[in-house]
Amino acid sequence: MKKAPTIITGTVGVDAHVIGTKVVSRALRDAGFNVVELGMQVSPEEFINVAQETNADAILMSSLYGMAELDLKEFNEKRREAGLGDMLLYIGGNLVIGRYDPKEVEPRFKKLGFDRVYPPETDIVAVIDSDLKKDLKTKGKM
Amino acid sequence: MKKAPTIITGTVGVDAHVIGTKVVSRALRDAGFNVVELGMQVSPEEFINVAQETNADAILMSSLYGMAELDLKEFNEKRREAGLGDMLLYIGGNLVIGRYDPKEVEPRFKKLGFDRVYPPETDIVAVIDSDLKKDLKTKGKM
Amino acid sequence: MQKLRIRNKRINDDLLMKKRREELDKWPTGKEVDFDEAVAYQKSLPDSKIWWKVMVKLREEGRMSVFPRAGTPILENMIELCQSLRDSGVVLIPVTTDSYTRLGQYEKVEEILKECYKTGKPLLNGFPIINYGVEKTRKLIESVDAAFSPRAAGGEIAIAAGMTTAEAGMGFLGFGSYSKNMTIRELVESSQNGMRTIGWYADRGVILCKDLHGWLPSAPFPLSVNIVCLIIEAVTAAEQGQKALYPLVHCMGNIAQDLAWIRLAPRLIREYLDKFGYQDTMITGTCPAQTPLFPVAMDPGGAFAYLTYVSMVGALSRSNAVDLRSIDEGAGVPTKETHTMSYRAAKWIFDVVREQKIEFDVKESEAEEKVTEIEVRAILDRILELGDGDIIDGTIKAVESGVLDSPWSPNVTVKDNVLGVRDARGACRYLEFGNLPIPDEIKEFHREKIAEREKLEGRKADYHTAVKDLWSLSKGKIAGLPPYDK
Amino acid sequence: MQKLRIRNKRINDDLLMKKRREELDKWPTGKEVDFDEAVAYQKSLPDSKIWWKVMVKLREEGRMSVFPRAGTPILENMIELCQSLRDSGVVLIPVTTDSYTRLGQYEKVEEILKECYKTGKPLLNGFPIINYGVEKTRKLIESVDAAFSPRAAGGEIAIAAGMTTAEAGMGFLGFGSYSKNMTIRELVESSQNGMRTIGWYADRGVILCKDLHGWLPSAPFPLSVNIVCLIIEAVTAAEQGQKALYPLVHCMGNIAQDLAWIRLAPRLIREYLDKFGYQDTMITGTCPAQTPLFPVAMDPGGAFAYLTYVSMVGALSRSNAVDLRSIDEGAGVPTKETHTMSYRAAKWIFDVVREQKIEFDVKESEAEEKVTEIEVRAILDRILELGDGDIIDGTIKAVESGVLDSPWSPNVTVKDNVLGVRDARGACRYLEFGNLPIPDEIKEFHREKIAEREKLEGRKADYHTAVKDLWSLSKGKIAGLPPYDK
Ligand code: B12
Ligand code: B12
Repeated sequence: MKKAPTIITGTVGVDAHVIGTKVVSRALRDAGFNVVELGMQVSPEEFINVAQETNADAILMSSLYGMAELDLKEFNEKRREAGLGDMLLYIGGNLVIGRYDPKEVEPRFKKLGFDRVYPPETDIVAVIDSDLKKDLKTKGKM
Repeated sequence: MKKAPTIITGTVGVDAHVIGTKVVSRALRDAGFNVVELGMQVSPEEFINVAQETNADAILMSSLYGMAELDLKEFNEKRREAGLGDMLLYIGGNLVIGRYDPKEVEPRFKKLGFDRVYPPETDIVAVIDSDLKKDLKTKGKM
Repeated sequence: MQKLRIRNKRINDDLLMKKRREELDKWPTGKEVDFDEAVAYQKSLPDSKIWWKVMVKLREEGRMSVFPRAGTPILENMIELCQSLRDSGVVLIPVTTDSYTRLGQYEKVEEILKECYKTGKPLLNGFPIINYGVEKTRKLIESVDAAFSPRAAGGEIAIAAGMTTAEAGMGFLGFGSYSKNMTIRELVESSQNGMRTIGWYADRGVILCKDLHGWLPSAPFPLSVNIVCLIIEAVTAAEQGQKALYPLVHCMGNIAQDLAWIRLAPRLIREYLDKFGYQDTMITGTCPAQTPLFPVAMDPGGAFAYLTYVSMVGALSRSNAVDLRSIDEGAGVPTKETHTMSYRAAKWIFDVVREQKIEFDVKESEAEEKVTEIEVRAILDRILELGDGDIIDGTIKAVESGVLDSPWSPNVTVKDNVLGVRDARGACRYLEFGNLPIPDEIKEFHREKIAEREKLEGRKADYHTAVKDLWSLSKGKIAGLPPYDK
Repeated sequence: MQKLRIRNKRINDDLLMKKRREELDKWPTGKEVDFDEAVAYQKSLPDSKIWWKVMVKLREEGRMSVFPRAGTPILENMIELCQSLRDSGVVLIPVTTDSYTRLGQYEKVEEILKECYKTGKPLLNGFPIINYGVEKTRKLIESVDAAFSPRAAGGEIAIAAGMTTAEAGMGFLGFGSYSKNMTIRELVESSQNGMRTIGWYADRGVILCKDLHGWLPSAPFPLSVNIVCLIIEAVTAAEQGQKALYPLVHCMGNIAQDLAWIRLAPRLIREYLDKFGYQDTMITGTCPAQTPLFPVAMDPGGAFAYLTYVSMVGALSRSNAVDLRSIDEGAGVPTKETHTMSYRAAKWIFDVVREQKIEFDVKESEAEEKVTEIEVRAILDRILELGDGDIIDGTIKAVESGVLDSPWSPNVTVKDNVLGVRDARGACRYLEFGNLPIPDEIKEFHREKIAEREKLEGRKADYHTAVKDLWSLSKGKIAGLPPYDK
């Protein structure tokens, strides 16, 4: 068996919501992943630096406070510059301000570099079992 | 001073709602009108017959149960035939089935011969003081 | 006074069968009813479709269901509507019939129904059971796992189709709220002749359940008259063979009164059922009902608050059903979406509050219960006195003399000499007693309570107060305080 | 044990004035603040804009107001929003600031604000008070006849603009819910240095009011830790000159507990204010708050039920304010329309229920009050012991040793060794006590209650139970019964 994949978690920007990313982190650990839990208010740069240091296979980023797009403006460029173009990128939470239609918002975040974009109150255990394992396998990381 | 105008009230068709037309009738009486109160479930024919008999100046018709248009299909023709083309005609209540935009419904009832069409829960005292007295004066009935 | 009894011309069996057929022959679909097959079909139904069993199960398990009102003319839409009700937790599903069906105008219905299918629009204000007939109505019932109740019309087609409630007894609703010229004598006639049908089914092991409405208060009006009528409905229904029934208790928005009445109504109904010898007729629960005018169309917030208020009263009183309307009640016949949104709100309250099994006392509630009980007994005693022990004779005389009376009736044969208003805390009081035999000290109590409000408002209570009170709950203003900052 | 006291380095007046100016100089709008003019402006405000007076008036007249959360970046929209709140009966209006403002990133805010005006879109999640400055913010406040409260950031610009609440004391909210690395020592430092400002205004006759949050429970978790922190916040705020305050009481959805806590919190706060010598600090009311997760975006019915539930608890407990969120809370920052619809629902409940002046008892509520009181006193006693009578020293040591602890904290310096779950009736119990000094017999009580639920569910309570319980109220399922028909 391969080494367990390494996943980074945290809420981006100055978002102080932490409960969701705590639940996500624990669910990942319970599922056997190697989790680097950065907690709340993680700058895009910190995500990139830690990903390089830990040779991470994926980031499961959270954003609840509605300002993720503002926080992530230059993120994709920087992570490509950092040679992390192949790393899996997920984001979930309340991604914009106000009630929104996830279908409209998804392409905007895909443009920002995310492989998958999740609506509010997504069941993380289901995501791990379906999407995450599949995607990691496709990339040969699992 | 002229004789008090005569007004007919009642709910049309097989509509059993009576409270509204009772309140309307009493308000008209309190305002000094001569009221012929037909109560609930008054057929279009009965309205016309009583209007002829009493030489009425107006009908304030109610319909709550949503099927007024079905009840009133031939009403306008018949009242013209009966020589009541000049009589003032108002209707109020919940005029169609379901939540509706009164602005859309008004022209449909105007076509059916009504001079004025009122949305649900209209304040009858205000209507008497403004519309009714004005319209009756215009017609020289007051 | 003679022994308590119910005058009843029990119709003989041959005549009963003939009358049933006659009724069914009024429209071609009646032919679809085969009496024995109907019994067999009823007996094949799962417990989850049998109204009285569903109610008893809810009570035993400490659960609740909304009992809404819903009907739309196109069958496919009706199925969808009922399924969505079920999905939002409703297991007691009504089939509200349209107004033309209620008056037997089947030809007209047929015409409009065609128009409905042609235009795809719901031109009738309900689901016309008779015109659909047994087979099509069964399709509705078989597609949703819940118990069904025809509302106001449906006759034996509804029963044969698998609905599991049916009316018997003297229905004050039809007399007091739906008819213009029917006399109380005619009500007795009509209800005694046709209604053995329920007994016929019961004899064959099919128990159809019934909700008691009593004489609708129609406005903020003390519930004593209504409860008297609940009792009359109960014993006359039991006499005709009804084995399962439950009262709707009209909630007027004053918590102390609402809770008092929810306790009092089933207690007194039980007592009188027993007194009249119907120990085997069961009361399957209590169903608080959302009664006064609903918040206006433009105020969905108020409408939600109103329906959750009644849900809360239902949950606190540990009722097993709550008669609720949707947030669109003030606007018109609701859509599927407003129905389900509304009852999900109710279900939230049920699940959160009911399961806490809260034990609590509301101080004034006991006093309110006592007052209403004295009133109910006073009216009932007078009725039995007038009837010399016969509750039906007594009721006839009582209505004719205004000993039994209710305001805002469309029925021109009713006295309508009574009126109610709210007091300073929103409780319903008699403003005009008419000929109701309320004891003097209780009358004094009502007057004192009204005086408190008069003092607060600085004006005498009169007819205009009563009219204003039609909307007081709907506007979220049960009386009391002047507006903020005034 | 030494005499009860609060260690405080009271800052001298020159330094205070210097620090205030320094704070204001962080952004150009700070220049708009003239301290004396600010005092004069505050003194010119009508009573209806003065938070503490509005609350006291509500209490005296037996009324209630929603205290919502609302903020949108474009001034004109914010005015419209606040006006519509006022129209739906809200007289306590918040100005929720955006997250960047809270962290002092004014330059960034300025940029985004321009973008907001260019696109017409609300790109910030609140109203940036600092960037708007005194004059523009006054425009907001002068256009709506209500009292205003800056949420979390606004500093003296908010005060100069005519808002009438302000923070002082050790804010556990900032420490426990908003910060990642701040130590409890740093919290003490920061809250003791700057906060004499409130006292400075009080000395000049301007009383700014404050809501106490305590350490947010964040999840179904017994309220004892929170109430301890309410007390700490109250006495430290009073020490800094706060003359008017009131507790938010976090309602978890169990009626017996919610009512118990609503009684207990202000009672104990008063007791400790008095004990520490702050008899002249008034408690202006009690504000039950809607705390656990909100019903999901797709369930407006549940959201309405949740908010009317809390409104009902507020009305039954005769509170004068209720901290409510809109039905869109689970979805995102609400629109004007959802705000007003939501608070009209609350107002309906307030007006209908509050004015009934219901007197009632909930049986288990007394027991819950006693349990929580014992817990609060046990923790507080230990704190004062650790601090040798000094509540600040004690608090520092208590947090560092987990004697004061709360779950789900973002703050890495917090122990986070405690956890709560609901019992079979939805009441909150300690699953993990960590180092909280809860007496043994009370621990046993919690374990027994949890055991009842474990029996009902057939599984041991653990971390996963606690996670599930994050959503239990939101889903209208506080525990208890398995789904219908299962
Ligand atoms: C009480 C009531 C009943 C009682 C009526 C008792 C009685 N005999 O009067 C009972 C229980 C019998 C009943 C039965 C039914 N009802 Co009903 N009922 C109501 C209810 C709750 C209140 C109506 C009322 O009395 N309002 C009070 C009076 C004072 O107000 P008003 O009539 O609107 O009149 C005022 C103004 O509109 C105005 N006004 C009235 N007429 C006129 C005329 C003019 C010219 C002017 C200027 C002003 C004016 O002045 C009045 C005073 O301000 C409403 C819902 C609601 N609004 O809360 C449903 C409602 C009217 N009923 C409805 C329906 C469908 C029915 C039923 C078919 C079935 C059912 N759902 O139960 C049956 C119909 C029976 C029949 N054949 O008609 C629907 C109508 C739906 C629609 N139009 O889309 C409503 C809206 C409920 C709903 N959402 O489903 N109902
Ligand atoms: C608790 C809470 C707070 C607490 C946070 C405490 C803390 N430190 O964590 C406090 C009070 C501090 C707070 C503050 C604020 N909040 Co807040 N808060 C909430 C609340 C009530 C619950 C959030 C929560 O904890 N959910 C529980 C967790 C378990 O769920 P979750 O985070 O959604 O995560 C789950 C899933 O989404 C998924 N998931 C999460 N991340 C990811 C990532 C991936 C890749 C995947 C696959 C899945 C996944 O898995 C988790 C488990 O199932 C929500 C409203 C609501 N939902 O009820 C508002 C809410 C998130 N807050 C909001 C806002 C605006 C704020 C404030 C700006 C101001 C305010 N309104 O009070 C500040 C922001 C401060 C800041 N700088 O960030 C808004 C966001 C609005 C928007 N996006 O339009 C919300 C929606 C409320 C609202 N309607 O206004 N808040």
